Amino acid sequence: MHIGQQIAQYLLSGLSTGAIYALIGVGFAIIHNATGIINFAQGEFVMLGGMFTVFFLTVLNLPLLVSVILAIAAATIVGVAFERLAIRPMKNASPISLVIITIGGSILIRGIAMLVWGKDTHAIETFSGNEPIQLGEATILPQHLWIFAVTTVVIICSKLYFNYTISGKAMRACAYNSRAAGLVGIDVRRMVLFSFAISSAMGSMAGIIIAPLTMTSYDVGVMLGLKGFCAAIIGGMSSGLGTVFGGVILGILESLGAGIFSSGYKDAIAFIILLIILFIRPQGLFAKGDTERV
Amino acid sequence: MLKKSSFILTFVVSLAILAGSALAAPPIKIGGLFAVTGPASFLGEPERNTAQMVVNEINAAGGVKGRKLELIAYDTQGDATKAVQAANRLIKEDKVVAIIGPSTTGDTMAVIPVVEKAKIPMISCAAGSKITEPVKKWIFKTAQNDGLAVARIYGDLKRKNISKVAILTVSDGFGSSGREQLKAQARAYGIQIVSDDTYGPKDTDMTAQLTKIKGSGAQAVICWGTNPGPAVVSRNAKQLGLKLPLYMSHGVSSKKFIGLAGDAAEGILLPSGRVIVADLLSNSDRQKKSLLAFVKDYQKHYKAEGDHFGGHAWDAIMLLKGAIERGGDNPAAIRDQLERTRGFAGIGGVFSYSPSDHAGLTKDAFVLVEIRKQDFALVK
Amino acid sequence: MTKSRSFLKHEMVKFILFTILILFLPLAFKGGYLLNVFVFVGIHTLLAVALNLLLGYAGQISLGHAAFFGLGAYASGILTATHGQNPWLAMAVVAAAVGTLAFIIGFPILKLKGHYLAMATLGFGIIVYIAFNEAVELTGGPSGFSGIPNLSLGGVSFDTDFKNYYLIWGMTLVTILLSLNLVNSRIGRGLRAIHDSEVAARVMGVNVRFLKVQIFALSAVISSIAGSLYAHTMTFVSPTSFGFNFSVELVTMVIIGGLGSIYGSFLGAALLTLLPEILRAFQDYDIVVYGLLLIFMTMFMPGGLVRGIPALVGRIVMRSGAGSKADA
Amino acid sequence: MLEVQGITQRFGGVTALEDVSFRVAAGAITGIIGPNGAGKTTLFNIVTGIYTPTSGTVHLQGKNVSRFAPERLASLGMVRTFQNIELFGRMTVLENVMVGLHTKGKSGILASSLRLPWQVAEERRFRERAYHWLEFTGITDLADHEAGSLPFGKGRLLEIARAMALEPKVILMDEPAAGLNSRETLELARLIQKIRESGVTVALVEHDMELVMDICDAIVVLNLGRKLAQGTPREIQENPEVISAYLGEG
Repeated sequence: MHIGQQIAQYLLSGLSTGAIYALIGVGFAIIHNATGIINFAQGEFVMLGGMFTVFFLTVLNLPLLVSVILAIAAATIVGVAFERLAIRPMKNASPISLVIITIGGSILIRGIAMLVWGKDTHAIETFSGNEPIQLGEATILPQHLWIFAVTTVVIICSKLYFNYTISGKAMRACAYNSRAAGLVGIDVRRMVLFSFAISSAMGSMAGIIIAPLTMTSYDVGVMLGLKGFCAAIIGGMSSGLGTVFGGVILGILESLGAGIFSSGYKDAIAFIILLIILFIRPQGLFAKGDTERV
Repeated sequence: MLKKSSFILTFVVSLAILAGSALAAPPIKIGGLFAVTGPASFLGEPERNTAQMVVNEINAAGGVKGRKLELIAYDTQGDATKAVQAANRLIKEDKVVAIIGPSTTGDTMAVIPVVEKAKIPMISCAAGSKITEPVKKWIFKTAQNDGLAVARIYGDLKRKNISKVAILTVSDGFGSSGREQLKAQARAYGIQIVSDDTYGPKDTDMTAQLTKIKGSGAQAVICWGTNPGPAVVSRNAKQLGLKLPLYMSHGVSSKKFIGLAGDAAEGILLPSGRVIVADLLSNSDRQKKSLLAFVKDYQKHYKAEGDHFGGHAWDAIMLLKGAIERGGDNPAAIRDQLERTRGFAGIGGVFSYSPSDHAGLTKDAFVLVEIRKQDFALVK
Repeated sequence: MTKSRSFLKHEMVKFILFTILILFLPLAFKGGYLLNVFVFVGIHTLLAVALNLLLGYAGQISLGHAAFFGLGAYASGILTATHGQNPWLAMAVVAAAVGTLAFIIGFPILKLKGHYLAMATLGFGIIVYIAFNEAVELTGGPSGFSGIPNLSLGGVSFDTDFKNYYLIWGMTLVTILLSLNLVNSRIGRGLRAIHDSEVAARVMGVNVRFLKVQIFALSAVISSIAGSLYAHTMTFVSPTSFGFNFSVELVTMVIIGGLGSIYGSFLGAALLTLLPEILRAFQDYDIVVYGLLLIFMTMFMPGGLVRGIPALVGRIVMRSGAGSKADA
Repeated sequence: MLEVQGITQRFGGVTALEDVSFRVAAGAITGIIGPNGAGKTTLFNIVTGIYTPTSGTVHLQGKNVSRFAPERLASLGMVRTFQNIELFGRMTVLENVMVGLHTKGKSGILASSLRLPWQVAEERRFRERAYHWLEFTGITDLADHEAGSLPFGKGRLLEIARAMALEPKVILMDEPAAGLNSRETLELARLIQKIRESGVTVALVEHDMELVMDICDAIVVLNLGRKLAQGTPREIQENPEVISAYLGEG
């Protein structure tokens, strides 16, 4: 196996992990853009998606499609409940308090999942078999195609939503200036709730489509959440292509780092790149500069 | 408080009468330190469950020399600071006569100074060989040294005339100890490590490492980790069409691994304690009786498969029971008697401690198994 | 003018009372395990005060402070156990080195604001954590580094909880006193000004960037010293003690105790250190209780314990005192 | 004293200021007026170093200070107040003024935490100076109040006291009368005159025409990012272009 073949595989592997990070990152960006909150519990929705699917599939013996739909619904309900119970009452809280609240929320959700479902790792059958697909010099699995497809669809939908629907535009207005948005008659609280619903649904979707590859357990959310956060930051907190590029860059860096440099330090390499990006372009690679307002 | 203790008292009294003893002596307190939550919970939970189960059984059968055992177990969360605090509490507040656990090598190394100073015997359930090398007066362990598992794998490789291997270890305590042993013993078996890679405990894709291995000229791959990493590795290996023999560690020697890896598990070789192949052992095997009893009980109590991690706690409690029966319930006597344990056939192997060996096991503690048709099979 | 003077006097009285409390606290423990727990409360208070200077006063979040703590602990451990250096000398050299490192990385990091700052410090923490795990030859890797000697002074070895309690609390009390002085000085006012309005602070001639970096470095130095003390007390260190979770725990201590209150840091550190002991009663439920506590404390005691407890007491007194006026 | 030359500022495609030049004479009160959106606050932000202009220069006492950071300008004697008062809300009134004295001291982390004798002396001097400025603005009785709890009018006075504590050569005030009632505005006018009498040059952006015409020695009029006129209050009042700009705004 010569080096060219290897690099092709690294790139493809990076692309597929990157797509996962992107999907999670978009969830971060949506909540951040609508509310200014960094939701550290975002990773937990990824976990909930996978774990609910396992639960519906194996405990209730429902068919896959039904389980997936129910799992997304259940995770969304958790997301909405979290917003209503913990975020909404904190209307005038400082950003630091909100960070702590969402960290507390993530610990709580993870803890409950651990008590209810135990600490075991669970596997889900892949959606369309395990036969590797040869792509030039490299291989991927059918499940990866699902990941690419879902990520693409989600990004397109979010683009359409934010640019062409009333409520999408309203949410962007909230992001730009929530007081002004309130003054022109937008129900800001509803928009915030809505953003939590969308991003928890997205997170759970990510959790479901990756579960057949990566398996799932009560604590998968932590690392995936962090990586998604990185993707969103690199992408300049955009809910569209920026974060997708962010995720893919991160995924490829990790994969090349592990393959060519040192697998032990691959996460460190990814984070060093992240720091360098932040130092050089604090507003993210794909965002336009912004003058600070007084 | 009062209510609880009076309840225990009544309970103990009634049991004591049932058992035919005249006196209701206070229970013998044994401390437990297990990583029940946190990243090492795959060790801590079965250990705690097993320890509690065994203690209950011993008590139901009349206790040790007519006295009940009381297990006081604390969660270390796999964190050294919390382990030290919990150890202090066991020693100073609960006044236990002996401690079993902690679950991880890190936690064990952290509490050793505390336990040694307090002169309390401790039987660790962690595998790291530095726990008992050099021998520390009050410290014993039941988990098989990782080196023994490595020796099993290398022995098999040598038999098959394989000399170039790639190793892929998880970057936590379990993996780094395995990696250390894999590197240390390679020369003795004439084995060359052509690729040395690691992955993170929560990593979800190892194709990059495996691609590198594919290009490294290795003739076999040894992966050292605990669920779910090795299952991901097996699946990724299948995806990449990696046709090399794949060895795993004893960290995945339970049916759970097969469930996670699915088809990709087929043909994987691993060293394991005898517990997963208990029913396949010949009747002359000295451990068979203990193994079958443990597997059956665990299944009954926790509706789950008993694994060899739980077995470490089973062995620890049984070793303690033997020591107390022979020498009484003060810490010094327990320690002395533990050191005199010979030929105790437990779950992890046949234990024989001595003043120069507080690990007590030989290479025979491991057997090599292969996964065939979604089940374990003994490799002769 | 009189009031400001009496304010300082008031601070001094508070500090002396606190010192007396700490000095005599061990009598209440009767040599039990709580003494050991309070050794850790001391170390955590040191860390919380350090982080509070940055987070509570200057208003700059760090989700990577466990890294400085860990660097202090590991470097002290390696210098003394592997290279046989004098522990006190090692502690000072390490603190200086960690401070210098923080000073250097502080310039680019503290240019960032809000979530970006949180992300950058978090990233730094994770990089250092990975290094602890991977540099096996140096750090012993994931299963830890043992054989670190106890500190000793004039032939007295600090090898018991009792001695360590006074050693660590001695250092902590000195740090508290110095920090109290600092926050009520020109520098402290500058820091608090940055927190309230960075633009106004700059217009008033406060060199915001340099001051932030300075306080970041100071905070790192104190954390590093706490790390050295931890290493010599435990005689063992392993990476799990210095991960992301611990960084979050430190931030939680500062916030739950009370942002911008030195004594609040003690309350926060004491609560979070004692919490596992209290939560043992809940067994496996402790993680859920911990999560709930974090949420509720932030929701219902936004000012932290140091302001929340008096407010709570006040409310109860008012309720019971004059029921009709309770709504006021 | 202060000389602004050819300042142009663009945000993306929007031109906020175009080639604006004027002078602020030493010892005078100069008013900058103009309809909403004329670019007055942007101009202040550029002069005080908060924004970096696209082009143009600022000279302070003949020294080119373009692109200097605010803290550096502060040490050169330029200070400002804000339209929406930017107080340090969680600090006391006295402490707020003591921040204004920041550049007058040199105690660092070490001296402060150890309370070295000269640091203690410096603190005492700071406190005395701070009380002086509280007396100057007439809010001594509020010294120990938390700044965030002050009524708006008092907050404005505190902001001025804090700025004066720097002993600046020039003070820029961004709509000092905004949000004040007529009695407070009158007091403010007197205070501004008192500041000028103490030898400090004043430049202010203001909407309150009465106040501007009353106290200013010179006026600069901005409209749509350009300088429309410059002159004495009387000249400005009679300038047809100015009148039409204001009437046009309606």
